[in-house]
Amino acid sequence: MLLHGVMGVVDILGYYNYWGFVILLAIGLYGALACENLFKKMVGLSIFQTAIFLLFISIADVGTFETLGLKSGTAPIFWEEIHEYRYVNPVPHVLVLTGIVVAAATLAVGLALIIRIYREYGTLNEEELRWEL
Amino acid sequence: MSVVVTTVARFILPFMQLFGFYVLTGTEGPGGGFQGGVILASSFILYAITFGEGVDERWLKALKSFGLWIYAGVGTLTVFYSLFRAEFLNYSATFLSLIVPHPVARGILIADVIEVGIGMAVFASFVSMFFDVVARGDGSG
Amino acid sequence: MGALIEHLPVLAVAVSLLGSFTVVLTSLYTRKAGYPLSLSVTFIQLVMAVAILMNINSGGAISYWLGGWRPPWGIEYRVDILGAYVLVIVTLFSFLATVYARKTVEKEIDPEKQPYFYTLWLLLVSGMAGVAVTGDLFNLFVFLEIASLATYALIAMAGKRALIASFNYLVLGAVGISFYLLGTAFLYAATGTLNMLDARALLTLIYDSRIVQLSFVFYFIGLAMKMALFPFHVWQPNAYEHSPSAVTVIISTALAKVNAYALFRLIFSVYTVKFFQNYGTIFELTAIVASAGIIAGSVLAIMERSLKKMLAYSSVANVGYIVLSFTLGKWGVYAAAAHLLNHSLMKAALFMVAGGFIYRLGIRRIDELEGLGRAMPLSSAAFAMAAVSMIGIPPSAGFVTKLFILLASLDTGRFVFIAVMIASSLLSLVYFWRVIEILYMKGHRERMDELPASMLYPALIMGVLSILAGILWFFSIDILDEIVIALGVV
Amino acid sequence: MEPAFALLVPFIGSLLILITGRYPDLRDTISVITAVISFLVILNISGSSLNSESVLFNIAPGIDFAFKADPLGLVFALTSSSLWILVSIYSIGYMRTLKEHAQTRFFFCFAMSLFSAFGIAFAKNLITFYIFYELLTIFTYPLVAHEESEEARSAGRRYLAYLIPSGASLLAATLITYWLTGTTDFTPGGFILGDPEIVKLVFILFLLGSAKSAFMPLHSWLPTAMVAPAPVSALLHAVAVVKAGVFGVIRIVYYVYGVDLMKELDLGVLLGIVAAFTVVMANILAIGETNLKRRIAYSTMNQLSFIILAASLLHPYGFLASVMHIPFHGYMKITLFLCAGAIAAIAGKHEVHQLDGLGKSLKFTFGAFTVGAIGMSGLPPVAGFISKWFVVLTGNIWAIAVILIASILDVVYLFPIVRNGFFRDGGGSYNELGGFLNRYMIVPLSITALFSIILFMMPGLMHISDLASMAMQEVWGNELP
Repeated sequence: MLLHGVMGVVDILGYYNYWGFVILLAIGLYGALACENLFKKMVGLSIFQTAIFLLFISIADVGTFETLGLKSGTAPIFWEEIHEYRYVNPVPHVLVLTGIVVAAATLAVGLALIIRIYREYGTLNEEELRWEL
Repeated sequence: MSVVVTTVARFILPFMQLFGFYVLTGTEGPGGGFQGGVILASSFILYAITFGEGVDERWLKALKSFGLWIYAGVGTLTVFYSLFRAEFLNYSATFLSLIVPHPVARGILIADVIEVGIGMAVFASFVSMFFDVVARGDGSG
Repeated sequence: MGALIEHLPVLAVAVSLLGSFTVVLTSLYTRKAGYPLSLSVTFIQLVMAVAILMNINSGGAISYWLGGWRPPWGIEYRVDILGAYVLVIVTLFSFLATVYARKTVEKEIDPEKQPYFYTLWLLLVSGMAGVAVTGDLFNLFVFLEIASLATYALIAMAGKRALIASFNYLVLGAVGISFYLLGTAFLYAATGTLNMLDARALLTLIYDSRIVQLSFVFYFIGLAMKMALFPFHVWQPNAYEHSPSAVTVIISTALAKVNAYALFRLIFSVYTVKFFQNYGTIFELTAIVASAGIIAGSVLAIMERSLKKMLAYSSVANVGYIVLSFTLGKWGVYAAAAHLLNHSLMKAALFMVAGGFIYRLGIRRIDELEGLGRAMPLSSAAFAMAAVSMIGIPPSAGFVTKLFILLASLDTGRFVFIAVMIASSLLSLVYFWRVIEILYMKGHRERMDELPASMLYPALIMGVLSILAGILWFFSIDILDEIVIALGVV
Repeated sequence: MEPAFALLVPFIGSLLILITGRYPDLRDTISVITAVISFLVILNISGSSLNSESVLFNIAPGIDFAFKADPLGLVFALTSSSLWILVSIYSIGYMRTLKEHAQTRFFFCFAMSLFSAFGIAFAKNLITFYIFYELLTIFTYPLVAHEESEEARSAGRRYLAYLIPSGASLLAATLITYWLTGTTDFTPGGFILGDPEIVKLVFILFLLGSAKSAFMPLHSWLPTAMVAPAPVSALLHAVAVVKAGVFGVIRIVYYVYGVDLMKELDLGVLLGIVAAFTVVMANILAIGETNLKRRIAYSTMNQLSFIILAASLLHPYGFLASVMHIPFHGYMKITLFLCAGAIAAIAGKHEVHQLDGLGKSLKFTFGAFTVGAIGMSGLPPVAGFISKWFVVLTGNIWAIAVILIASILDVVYLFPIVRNGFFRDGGGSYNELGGFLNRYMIVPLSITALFSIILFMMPGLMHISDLASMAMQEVWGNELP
């Protein structure tokens, strides 16, 4: 029973990168939607997107959790262990690369807007700006 | 700028650019157009900060669009050059078949050309972004 | 391979991409090249799209391996009848919006920035065209993002309040697209593929998997944010209100439809109807959300005083129609596919005329429109025709949708949606008739110049078509039949 | 000739009116010519190509967009088209005398309303019927709100607020019918079948969908719509709109439900009670009304419900009465409205108490009014007597009682106008045939009054009685008593 509990904790801890993903996702979503400062919104958005990239990287690691789950795949992409092929799927990495570029572009557009909004209104507070609409 | 900065910059700039150009053609090595472009842009920005020289906006514009033109243009060219036998972005099927006979090698060569194009666009974008945000204090961004 | 027609899907995207870079190049020498270039590029795209549609009518789908890489590893562009149909919608309305754009851009955009306007414009068009042709889930994300980023910048070009509207749109749009990405991640984790066709085949085995179900929920939330389905619509009215007139036209017609199409594609080509039969709760929820959106959008439209915002709320309701139709079986697909076009027709005319009133008179509020019915008869006629169509008076385009949705809810035995549809059409009567009444039956103005021809005729053609489409649909119902067959919904 | 031609003519005509809007003379000529041609086409159809069909396209499996010139529809179409000629001549005089604005819109919408009315008459199935039913609502709205005053706008709003939801109800009923039976084609003797409860519910929906026939309690749009110009009131209340409503009721009772089903489900009784209530109540309200046009409007409600009442008896003679009363009432009521319009245009009088002594100078107008009043009360020698006599022939004691009460009340509120007009003093004197334009008004109203009498003597005019009895044979087959 105790062993079961310990193994459970280990199992849960073994998914640390997924926990990271969930926490970052929540923080980022909260920041993007609830922060009043526009700049903080952009920061939140970036965290949110990063969380998703983390998820992509995590799922790229195929077949890790059959054993203990604490090891993560590293380059080289293929290698042979005792009786299984372990590898890291390269496709999600490619996707993340593209995703980063897209996220950077979004961030750039967002920051450009923030600069112009600040020049126009002299504030970045959402509540104050809402009255302008 | 202080002497330290100018000296260091003078020392480091060639290396940055060399590294940038190396990274730029990343088909068979580390890097790629985006990374190379960013490194080159940062070297240019360093130069601009240190020596306080600006750049003609028109050049950046031309570089930006021309770089992207290379990217999409070559892709389209593959289609037309092969008389609609090869797909968009199918580099191995491009021209130069007389110079580089092996299709895979040809693909790699063209991919490098594309990387250069992307690098140009990224370089120009980052530099112009820098000048937009920093150099021009008043205008409308 | 070997024929030009095979390459058209990718060329339709590439041509506007190249065009957009060319506009930047030409801007070094002249500021005037943007408009003719955009016009010719969008026209070429329209021709290509029509050619694709004609070709597909006779045989299957065009599958195009980008760079020669075999799917499911490479990116596949796959244009079936639905994709071709949406591509035609996108290019048609892009073309019309471009025709319309000239005068408004000259007036609303800083001359220095006009080349950039057209650059972004063409980028937006190529993003939308890309969504219509792609057969790859991640590629769809990229194209959606290209289109969205261009849109944010285009909206912001109007300056002032548009900046805030654009920023709000950016935050919600980026969160939405990230949810889409999240859905892709879950789907990828479950199936290990990004190709739609491949995913469809692999999913058949794991419909019960929680990961798959969750991935659909994320997809749905993400796309609902992008297309301003009811609880996520908050960005939309302000974005429509403050953006340049031409941008309002293109995003309300083409872009909104592209987002709806993405969901359409996911539901029917990736997850398929069988998935929803196994997992009916999500369909029920979707239908409830959509119905709530239909009613709420209409009510908000009634409360609105600004013309463009009122039309924006009406769009919220109409997106609800489309999403509701997804859940209603075979006739629902008829309704959804028809409404993709019908709503664009009507909204194009309405927003073009609304933009025209701003252009000519600077009027934004509904109660200032008094007497314009006789002062500008043709523009007002375009507006009135489209408005009547929105209400769903037969034999207009709006009626066709209404009829299909009603048939669908009868067919699936869900009578509550009959009540929803009828309530919504009565509510739309209230808010559209208010405008018509003020235009024609109130106040008096001297006769004044009509809008410039490049603004008037697109609006007028769309207005007439939104009435005629109701009849024309029944002659060209083959397309809808083929879409239903291609999607395998029986 | 196919029935589609009958629709094509007013459609093209209305487009021509729109195009030639800048040249009023040309426009008005086209308007009259269109009316004449439509009438000739429809007369031709009724003579030579009865029951011909034109199928345009398919809407959904089992639903075509199609027209059929059956006897019942032809009666309605003939009534509308023949009266349209007179009304269009009349409206030229009326609109020009009062120098009304937006005349092009007026004539355009007028022609489109008639187009819709023909569509309703010739619709082969419920969907086609519904489409034109809604079109009629839309195209009559600009006519109702024509004056563009606050009162007119509010009348227009009320008009739509009653008729569009009613149209939605009709659509719902139509689609449920389609769902139940897989078809919506009108069939003599009915085609609907299914669970009695649902069928009853659908009948209620259909009834709500017939708000155009202005039965109580869905009547209040009709009196307020009286702010419209007199030709519009004439068109609305004698020809197109309300007749479309009662025509729809007859269609639904005899061509969707059928006599047997109506009897089985006791729906005839329901319909009869609603109609009888309206017949009496409308007349009582009319007595209290002081505005001439509104008083006539209440009389319209009464007569329409008389048609419904006759139809609800589910008796061949009742059917005949209701069908024949469509043209008869059309001619009589249009006479009254045209008279009211002429009085307004020539003398500028709108209220009942202002009419004292006007009959002395407006001889033709008041003469025609007298004919109309006699017809309304169901007295010979005007056509209204025939339809009332048919109802008496059915032998239904309740219906006869209602009609008697209604006729007495008709006399009470219409004849004082005649008496005061001819025999009291005051009112001033006007030159009835003075202006050129006045004759445009006086001639049509005299003709309609004349025809109201002629129809009494020759009900076979324009094939009306033949068509009505053909429709009766269609519905009852060989079981005629």
